[in-house]
Amino acid sequence: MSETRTIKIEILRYRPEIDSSPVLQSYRVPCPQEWVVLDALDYIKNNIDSSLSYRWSCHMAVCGSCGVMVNGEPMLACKTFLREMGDTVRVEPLLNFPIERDLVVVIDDFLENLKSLKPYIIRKTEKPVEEGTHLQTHAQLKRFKQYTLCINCLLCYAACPQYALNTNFIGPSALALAHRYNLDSRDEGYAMRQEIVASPEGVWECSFVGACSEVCPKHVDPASAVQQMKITSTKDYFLRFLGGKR
Amino acid sequence: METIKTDIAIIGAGGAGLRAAIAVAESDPSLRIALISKVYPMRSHTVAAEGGAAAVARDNDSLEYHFHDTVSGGDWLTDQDAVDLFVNTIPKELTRLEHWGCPWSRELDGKVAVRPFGGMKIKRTWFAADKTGFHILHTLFQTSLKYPSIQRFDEFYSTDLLVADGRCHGVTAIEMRTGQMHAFQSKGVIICSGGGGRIFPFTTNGGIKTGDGMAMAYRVGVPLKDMEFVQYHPTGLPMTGILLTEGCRGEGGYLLNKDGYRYLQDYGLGPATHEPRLKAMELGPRDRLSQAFWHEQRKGRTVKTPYGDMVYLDMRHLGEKKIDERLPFIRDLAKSYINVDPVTDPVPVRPVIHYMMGGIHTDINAATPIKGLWAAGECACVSINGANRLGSNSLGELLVFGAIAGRQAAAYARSEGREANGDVARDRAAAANARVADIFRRSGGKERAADLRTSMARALEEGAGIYREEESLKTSCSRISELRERYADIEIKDKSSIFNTDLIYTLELGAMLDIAETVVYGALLRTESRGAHQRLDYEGRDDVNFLKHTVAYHNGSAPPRIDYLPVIITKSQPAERVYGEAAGGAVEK
Amino acid sequence: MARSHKPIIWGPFAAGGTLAALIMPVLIFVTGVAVPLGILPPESLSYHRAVAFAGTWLGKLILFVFVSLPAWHAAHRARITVHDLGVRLDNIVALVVYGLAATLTITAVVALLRI
Amino acid sequence: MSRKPYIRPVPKTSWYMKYMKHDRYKRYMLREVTCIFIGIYTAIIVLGLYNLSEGQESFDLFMATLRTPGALVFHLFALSFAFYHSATWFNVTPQAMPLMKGDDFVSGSLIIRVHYAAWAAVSLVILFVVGA
Repeated sequence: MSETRTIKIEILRYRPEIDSSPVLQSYRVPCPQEWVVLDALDYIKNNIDSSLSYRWSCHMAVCGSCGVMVNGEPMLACKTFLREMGDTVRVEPLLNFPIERDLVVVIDDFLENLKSLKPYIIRKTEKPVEEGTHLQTHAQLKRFKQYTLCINCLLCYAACPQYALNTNFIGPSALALAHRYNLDSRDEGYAMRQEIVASPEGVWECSFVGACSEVCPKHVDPASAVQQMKITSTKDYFLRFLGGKR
Repeated sequence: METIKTDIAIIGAGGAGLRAAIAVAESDPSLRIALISKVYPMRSHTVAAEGGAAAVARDNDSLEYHFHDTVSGGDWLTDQDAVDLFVNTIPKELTRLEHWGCPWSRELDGKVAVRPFGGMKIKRTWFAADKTGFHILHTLFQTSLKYPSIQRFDEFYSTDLLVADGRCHGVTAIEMRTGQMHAFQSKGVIICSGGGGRIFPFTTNGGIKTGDGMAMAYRVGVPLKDMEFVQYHPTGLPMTGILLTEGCRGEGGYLLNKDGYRYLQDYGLGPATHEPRLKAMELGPRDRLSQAFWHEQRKGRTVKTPYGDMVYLDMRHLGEKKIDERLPFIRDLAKSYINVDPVTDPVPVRPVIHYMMGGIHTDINAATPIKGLWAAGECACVSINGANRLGSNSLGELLVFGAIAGRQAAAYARSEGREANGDVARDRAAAANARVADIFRRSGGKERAADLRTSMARALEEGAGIYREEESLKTSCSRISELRERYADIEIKDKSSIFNTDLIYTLELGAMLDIAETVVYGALLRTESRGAHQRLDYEGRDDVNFLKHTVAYHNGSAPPRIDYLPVIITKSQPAERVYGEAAGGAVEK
Repeated sequence: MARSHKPIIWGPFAAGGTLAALIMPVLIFVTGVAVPLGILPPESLSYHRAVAFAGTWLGKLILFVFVSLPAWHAAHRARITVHDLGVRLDNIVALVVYGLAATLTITAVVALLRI
Repeated sequence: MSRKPYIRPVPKTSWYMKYMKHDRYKRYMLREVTCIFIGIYTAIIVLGLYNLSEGQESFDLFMATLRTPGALVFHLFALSFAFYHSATWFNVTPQAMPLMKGDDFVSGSLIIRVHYAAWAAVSLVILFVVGA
């Protein structure tokens, strides 16, 4: 086992029944080489302060529960190694979301936005199961595949200044998922999703900061999805203007 | 306490719960569905499944083969009527998922691709790269948003089933963000709450896998079946226990001991051929592979590391292109968590607790012995997995039996006189509320949940590991019983109502202790070796005395009452499990 | 929800952005640095040469595109920047910046037609 | 006790300083303010065209103004911002317009390189036309 140093973890805590606003609390934590931020949180919870609240589950960067700000940058607590940090590490709840308690934030907004975009296959006529699967070429799959990799961890929302400035913005991840279905060769729901995508709170709130794509732990590129949808929405707008329909 | 009236309450919104909810919604859009989960649906542990889901899809394969692979893989402790139903239904379920948008990996001609998995004669595992569970879960979750009758109750921790007169009238759940107890009065309840791998210290299971639903059913009198059968997955990463899918071996990866030798050939799985042969070597079943590790360890042929003994999973010969196309997540996980790139180096791995074959006893219709109560997915035991689950049958199971549970519950809810009895439900809910309030308010206790959890996990690992024997099992039994007593002396320090995870962890611990006890007692009393249950003191399978399911009944504060049920055998009589060249598996070019 | 009308502006914004990226550095260098400092001979931008170029229809068209698209690009980006700086009077801001872009466009047309 | 979610205040005018600390947000603001220089420069060109349409006298006066130190300083600033605009614009083209060829996406760096090459070509052509 490699050497263990002791580090200071500063956590922005908020206990709604006690605090009127969030306060920083520090903990001294032993920190083996292999530990991620989540391990330190678990250590605190199990050994120092059982009242610390945070979300977590898979510890392998796929369930999307443990998004937090680590030293000001949105990260998955389970994939952020303490060995890459200094002796003081600050952990705060994800930016741009209301804090429910401690590191737990309210994400209702995202779930509603996602639902409004109809993130599922829409077809004029359903294919009966007896007819088997659709064919999908490698190219057709590749077109949308990266956008299916979103784990809904919402780091992108925490990184998005436009969401910070206007929480009515549908936001990166939800829009990327809409784009994912639009690009799927099995889908025919583009026009229905446009109702939201092309609304003032859809892609047009985005100013292509690009932060969403930079912080995505799964290398999804929501910024790209949104730019592509701006282009199609623009084409669409003029086509509609000319009386054509899409 | 708030009362919510609904038609079907579903506990758990992972793969099985979502599939059940969609099945109810499709059967009858007028039925109100309460989908209750302690986490957001996309956090459910289905998300972590990697390798794939098995279903017969090709002309060279047959339902018979899938049936026999599953039954023999389960060491004949499977109920064969259920397996039959399962193998017949799963191709339709996977096709439906394809229609719902699941991004299955494809062959060049655009057909859904299949890969080999352990214990199968012909390759039949559908996969979406190495994130199949993730894609299935998100596809189901996103598809579920289409149905207005599905009302979600995210981050509601279910505590008790409201059962009276042999019938289930609903469930109580704590809304975590307010701490408010809610009583869901419903015509039917479906439990889809997943397994409880967290009773062990070293597991692929996420923190949420604490067996809550199993314990809930157990406490109201539903037996837990075959709980002693706990699967070790042969290839977990050191320290974290992160799963490296069987797909690594399906794509051609080797298992090597410290001498670089493919040791599986010494355990009846050979010969070691360069090209993967199905049902042989690395494509043997998980129980055999994990047991082989144990023997290698005994022989001192494993690699010593700070995190225990390891063997190597060698994928270098697959090449970067194939690894990036088929196993990108595995590469990412190995690089991130242990700084080993599978393209250039063999990856240290060891067996890790992965899956519980046992669970809530159900019949072939996913129904429990209590009317109006169904269970599906890992929390249930419909007995298609027997003593050892075949890789890539669990995702299939949650789809097939989740859908069946949903349809059965919908039919039940539609028939006459199924209204929940409001008085009874209220009464039971009040009792549940009092039970939880007691745990919450108790003061002056000396115990800490975290300590008890650690002791429990250690007891399980020491007593109910890959190989078991009477003495250590007895020690584990008494330690779990003792921990259950000490549980009553826990004081919850956090008195907040809002997102109180101290309270939730403590309730979860209560559930884990309950099911842990069924594991160790079931294991103690099963004096034979079968599948994942291997006794050093009782070698070999004993079909005369133990070709039967263990059923454990809750018995208050005393240890569980253990009984047995016959195994349903239709067409495959118990025989020797044959792997290696003699098994006649196809050879992959 | 109603569809946004932003595409009307976004089209010219995107086209203008691309055009500006391609030509602005060299144009600024030529007119603002190289000719004034004599790196390029003053005759390069003499009155007669300029009139000769702007006098052709092709010249007029090129000059029109070179100024109008970047103008709309700049206007739209300015609108967003003002929003990013915390000003919440988006309608008024839009009126001002698009008004300026329109003024530039019209002035350019009038000027070009007079040459 | 009922919920009391806490909403952190967002400093509307200076969010890119302390609220969002990462350098990328300052770089973004820098990118956005390139529009001021591009806008003003465009106005200068329009002014030049207007002067051109007024006749030689006013055009020469306009050209003389460009030689004043103030104008030179402005243009040097504008030039650097224009460069920044070009670089930031071309660097994100693969995101805005990803291209597929066969079964795969054309590599982003190739798309960027093509844009830089086009930029250089256009610049050379303009220099050549003006300087010839």
